Amino acid sequence: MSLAVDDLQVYYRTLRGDVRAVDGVTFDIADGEIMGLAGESGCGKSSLGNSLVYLTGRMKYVGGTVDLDGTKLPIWDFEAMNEHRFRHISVIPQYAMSALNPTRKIGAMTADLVGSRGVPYKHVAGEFIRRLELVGLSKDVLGMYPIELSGGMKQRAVMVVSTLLDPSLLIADEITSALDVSTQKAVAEMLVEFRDRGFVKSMVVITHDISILYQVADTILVMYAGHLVEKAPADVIIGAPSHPYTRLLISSLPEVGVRYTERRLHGIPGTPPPLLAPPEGCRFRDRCPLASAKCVKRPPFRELEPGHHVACWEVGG
Amino acid sequence: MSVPDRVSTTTVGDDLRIGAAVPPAPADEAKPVSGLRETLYFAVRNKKLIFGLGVTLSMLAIAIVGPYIARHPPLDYGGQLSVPPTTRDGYWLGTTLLGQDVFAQFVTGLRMAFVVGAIGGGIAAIIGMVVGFTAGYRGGIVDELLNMVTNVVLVIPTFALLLVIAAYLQVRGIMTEAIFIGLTSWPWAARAVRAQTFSLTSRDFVSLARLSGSSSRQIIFREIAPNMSSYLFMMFILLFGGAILIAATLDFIGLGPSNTISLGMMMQLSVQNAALQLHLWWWFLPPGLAIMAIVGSLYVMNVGLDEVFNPRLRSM
Amino acid sequence: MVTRRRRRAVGWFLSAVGAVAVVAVFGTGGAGATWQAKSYPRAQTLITSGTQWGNIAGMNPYVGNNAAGMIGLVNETLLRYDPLHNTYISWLAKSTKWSGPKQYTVVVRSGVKWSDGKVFTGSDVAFNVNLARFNTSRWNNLYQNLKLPIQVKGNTVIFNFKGTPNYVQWQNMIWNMPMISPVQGKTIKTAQELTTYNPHNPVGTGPYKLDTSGYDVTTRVVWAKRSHWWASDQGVAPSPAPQYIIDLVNTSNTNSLAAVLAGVEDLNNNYLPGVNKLVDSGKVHTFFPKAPYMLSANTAWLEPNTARVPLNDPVFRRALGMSIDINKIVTDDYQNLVLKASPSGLLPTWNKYVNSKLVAKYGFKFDPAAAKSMLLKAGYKTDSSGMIANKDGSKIDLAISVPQGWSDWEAARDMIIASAKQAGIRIHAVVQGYPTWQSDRNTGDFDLVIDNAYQISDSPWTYWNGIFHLPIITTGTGQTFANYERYTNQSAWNLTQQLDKTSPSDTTTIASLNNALETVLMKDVPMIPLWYNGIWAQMTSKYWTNWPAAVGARQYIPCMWNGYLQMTGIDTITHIKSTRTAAGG
Amino acid sequence: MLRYLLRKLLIYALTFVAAVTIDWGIPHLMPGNPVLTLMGRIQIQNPQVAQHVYANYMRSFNLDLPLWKQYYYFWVSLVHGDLGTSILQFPSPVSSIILHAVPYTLGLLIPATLLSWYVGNKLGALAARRKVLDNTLLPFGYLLTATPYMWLAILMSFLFAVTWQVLPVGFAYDPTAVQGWTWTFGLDLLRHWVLPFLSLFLVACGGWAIGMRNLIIYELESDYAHYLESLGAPRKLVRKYAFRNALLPQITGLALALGAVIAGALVTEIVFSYPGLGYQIYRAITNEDYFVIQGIFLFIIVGVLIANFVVDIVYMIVDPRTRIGMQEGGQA
Repeated sequence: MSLAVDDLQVYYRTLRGDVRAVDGVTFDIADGEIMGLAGESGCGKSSLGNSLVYLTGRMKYVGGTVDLDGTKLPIWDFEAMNEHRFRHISVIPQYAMSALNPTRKIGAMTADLVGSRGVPYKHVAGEFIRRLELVGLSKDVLGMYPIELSGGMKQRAVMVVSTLLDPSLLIADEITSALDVSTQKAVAEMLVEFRDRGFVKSMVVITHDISILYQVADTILVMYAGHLVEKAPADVIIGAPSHPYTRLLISSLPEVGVRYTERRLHGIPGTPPPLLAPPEGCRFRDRCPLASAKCVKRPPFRELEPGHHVACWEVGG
Repeated sequence: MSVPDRVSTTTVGDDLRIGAAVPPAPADEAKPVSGLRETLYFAVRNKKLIFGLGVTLSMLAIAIVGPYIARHPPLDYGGQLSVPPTTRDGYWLGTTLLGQDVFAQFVTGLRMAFVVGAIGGGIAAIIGMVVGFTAGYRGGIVDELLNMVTNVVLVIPTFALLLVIAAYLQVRGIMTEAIFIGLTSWPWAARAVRAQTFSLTSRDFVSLARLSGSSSRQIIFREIAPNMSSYLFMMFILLFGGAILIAATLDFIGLGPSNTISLGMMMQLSVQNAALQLHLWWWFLPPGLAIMAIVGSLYVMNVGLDEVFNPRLRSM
Repeated sequence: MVTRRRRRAVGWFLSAVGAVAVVAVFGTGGAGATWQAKSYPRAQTLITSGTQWGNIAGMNPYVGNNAAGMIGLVNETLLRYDPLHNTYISWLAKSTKWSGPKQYTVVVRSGVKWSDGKVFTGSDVAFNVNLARFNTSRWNNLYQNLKLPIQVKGNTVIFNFKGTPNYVQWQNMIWNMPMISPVQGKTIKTAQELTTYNPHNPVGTGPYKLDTSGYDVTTRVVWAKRSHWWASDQGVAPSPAPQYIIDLVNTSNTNSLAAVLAGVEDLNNNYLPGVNKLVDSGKVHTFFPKAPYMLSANTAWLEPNTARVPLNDPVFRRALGMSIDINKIVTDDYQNLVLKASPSGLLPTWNKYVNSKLVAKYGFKFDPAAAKSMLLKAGYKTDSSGMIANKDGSKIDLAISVPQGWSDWEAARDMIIASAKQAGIRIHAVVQGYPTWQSDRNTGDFDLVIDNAYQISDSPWTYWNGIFHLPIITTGTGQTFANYERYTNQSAWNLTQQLDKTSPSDTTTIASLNNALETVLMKDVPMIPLWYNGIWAQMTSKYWTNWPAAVGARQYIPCMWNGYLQMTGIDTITHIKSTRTAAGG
Repeated sequence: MLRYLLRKLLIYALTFVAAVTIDWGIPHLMPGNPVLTLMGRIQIQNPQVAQHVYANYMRSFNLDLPLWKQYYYFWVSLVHGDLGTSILQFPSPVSSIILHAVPYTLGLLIPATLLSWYVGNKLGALAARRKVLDNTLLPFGYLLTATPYMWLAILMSFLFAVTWQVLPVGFAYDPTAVQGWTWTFGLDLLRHWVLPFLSLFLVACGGWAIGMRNLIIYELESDYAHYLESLGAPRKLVRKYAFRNALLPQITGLALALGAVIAGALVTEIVFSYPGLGYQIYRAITNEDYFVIQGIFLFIIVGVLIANFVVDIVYMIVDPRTRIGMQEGGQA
């Protein structure tokens, strides 16, 4: 058991009250598991990802626990978290393109970084170069400034840097969205490669793009409006999703490789409920074809069959 | 430099870090209405902004009302000579060595300061933006050429040009001065805008707009300018203050308007007429204090606005 | 830690630059500096200011802006003139006289030596007068009238004239022409060289010589006392007490005033606004203990362009004159530091030429109402706004100009505009820098200017000449030195020339000529006398006392201005006493 | 790289020519005639003679030539370092006037500009670090930048020189000082230098501090800063990066400042009667001494251009972005 999240609640402080971006989320990630995290924008998937490493100024820890390899992560305490960041849990941010200090050579910057974490650069230098080469970057990159790299190269460099200390969990946030299909494929394969080589034990891959998840993810976790909807092995989610939302989600994919992006789901009338003071019960019920009276109560995220959890009254009796 | 291979519209929506003005909030939060509400919310709670705005507005009020309550025309030599501030016959700030009403001169000067600031700053801002956008967006030879023009304006000492103008216009008005300042004080603004545009141009969403075939003007005014709007506004404020300071300097060396009084001219005249040695402090203190108050509060206001427009700075 | 080191480096770099910069400032001091550490002994140093504006142009007596004090302290004149007692003082010349109807004889003092040790002789006088052969000399026109060569017999120099001598101008030249050393002056071979002549250290006969080590064109000229000076050796004048005289370049009136108050300057010859307050409070003193505080230097007048309508009409000019509230200018603008000008505008020192009967008859005083009715009676119309319009009904809006930045004149200008308005005369101000103001005045492109061209002198002729001089030059330079108002009155000009050519002994003719000219002036009002600019002089007694004063024996002119030392400015210097050391030097 | 440098040099050359041409044009655009000023000082009585002399001077100042010739000769004499002759201070050459004034001005400007830049940036960085400082230090910064140079000068002159009389009211050294490489004279110079320096230094310092503070705060919120933080990098490292990146724009600012501060120096020198370039310009402007104006402005133009060029080079060295950008042909 690599990661165990139990009833995690993380809200955004706003003027009109708390936005319940992550509202009582419970799930596990097994060692070596690559879990895809999917859902429309604003469904809270990025918030969930972030909350595991780095609570930004306006995110508020409300409740729940996060255990990594049996140790409890103090995610509410910025300073205390530093100990775990990078070493045990690391991230490839959405903004990987601009994540590197523009005025510092990549080698030097990495040296500063690991050095500041008490790891002498020379201990990791060799590995660093090897991994760069693994992702197709020559060692010259060390002597280059970010501006000298293309977007894809920067992204790969960031991948390598983020995983340099072999964290047990890596959060990859929308890392493919800025790339074209072929590059995406490559990046995706690298993620798997990283896992297989044990650079990271397990991963959370956050993306809109279910087709990408199909390529990399062992399991897929679907979120809707701050709630978990369904978690199951990738082929199950793609092939035989059981939650009505998941079904619509999958069916609304024209074909693999094309994204639905910002557009609200065509198939489904209505929009997700506002996350400040959201309605009790199932948050999908207004748009749900199967909605019934039961749905006013929040459906538990129960195990349908081993490895397949669903939050719906109507499925699997 | 290389533009990212291919871009999806998603990044535009999701990259919370494009443009300092976009608050890092969940998607459903980023609706314009709430955005505005939010800005206002922080605006009214930002001490710097409130303070700056307060001082500036009260100064403005004095500048508008003052001349009406002043009892004597600012240039008349009516009164007793060098009277310290008094309530008698309306010489609230006393009189000059030659018996002019300091209060009347002060409030008129304030008014002039605001006129110069608004017009001078405005013109400078417009020129600066046009030049900056074009240079920053087009780059290449256009950039170099505009840079050169900017440099020329930058290195030509302003007084030189004003001297010529001064020699020609035997009666110079405040407008002349304001326009002149506007035409000469835009270079730094142009450079700043250029730099900003430059960095924004390399952003994915601009590249995207480019790819999707929008014209340069569209890109500049739909993609770039909006993302800098707060920046541009703050730039204007700085130019406003700058214009006031420049005007004061020009007036002080006798290149100011000929048919009125300004804060700078008050300083010049007070110095020329030995106000320091005769300890006529009420003559040379007010104009400087006023300029300091206006420009200073503008700057403070500027930082306040910055914090309001740019949520990342609110933590500070 | 890279950055830490780099930042320290920056720190060092900056402080280094700073140091260099400071050294650079030392460096300027170093320009031709001595290596001794002492400073000029304040107690034996007279510090003056108020003459030199802007950098010191050098040591050429023939072009303005030469080092203040050079003429008088170094290069002396044959005679001096005391305007307060209207007497000539024999100086380098033991005697001068009109030895014949067309002959002038100068006998040079014996025992006078140049600072280079050579003896001062008659031929030196001839040399200097001969410099007037160059047309860039302001005395060239007098030279035209000389029979050449000038006769020199030892110490006696005889000048013979072709025609009737210009007695007045000649006499004026004699006490104004500086004697420069032929040894240095012989380099002057062309008219151009007369204006570019600039000796490194001028050789003179005077009590002081240039201290080149202290001379800094941007800041000051330092004159060091010579061990011997003929005048004190021969008992003609006391030996001046100051070992050094330092004249500071003027920067601003205010800082001069501050310097006076701080005891940095002993004598200041600037117009210092509001100085009357400081005199009344005893901080500084002036020639007169109370108003007008200052002696009068020249007449400030309003020049109407008599070539333009309506200023070509004497009635209008008179009305304009009556509409100016000069008293207000004197009391408010000048705080009584100046005197109101008499209707004839003749300086107080020329009072003896003023005929009170004429003044009573032709003079006018401030009366805007009378002025207006006078104009209407003369056929002027009024326009829609009730202001005076031309006889043909066309609008009148006169432009008045003073050099920009002359704040006292600017105030006076505004007061004139205001009071003229009461008489229905519309005037507006135009702003011009001095040179533009000057060339517009010279070329006649103006309506009204405030001006003061002619300094106090030994004859009202200089004053009349300035007003009536003919012909009017309309090309090129325009009027370069006189009659800017373009007043064409041949008979008046004839009278003026006649005055110039009247022997000083013929006092009755001189008196009648002056009366005639006064009459023309007051009747025809070619220009409007306003006030008498003062011989601005503020003195402090911190280091020096025994300053000139209105009462008592020391009625000298306390002024370093060019041309004033050979009046009685030099006597001021020879009579002051140190407050620190034993009286004298 | 070299290509880039050459191109820059070319641009600067063009800028120089353009600026100098405008500079040259100034006197010729002016009404009024400088030679008449000179005539006024020589006071020639005989009109005919006056005309003659007038013609002479017109010739010696080249004012009788057609414009294009005047322009041509201007460059010729410029190449020979001849800036013409002052009208007001005839016959002193303009170059000597400048040479006498330059050391004073540089002695004020260089320390004032560089030190204010250094100190200001330091303070700004401090302020960005601690909220306390941010609220105590910065307000003064705003007040200072908002203060007109001359007014601060007036104020200090009024307090220190006029009222308390602890420092001299003006001039570069005491009237009785004997110049030389001596401590007494050096200290004397310093005493006269303090007030003008301070009034320049303080105003500029405030500006730099504010600028630096805001820049750093921006940097601390940039992506790379967040990335480092999410990888647990300590505050120290992040600040270090932020400071260095924030410094870059300040370097450009420095070049611009050098151009702008001339105005500040001008009024400061006027208030303190400090015999530097600023005071000379002032005299020349108010007396329309064209050739001096021309010469001094030329001097300033060259100075500012050089400053800008140096900064361009420095920037190229310290900021990879510009360096890379330009290697790829400058368009980014």
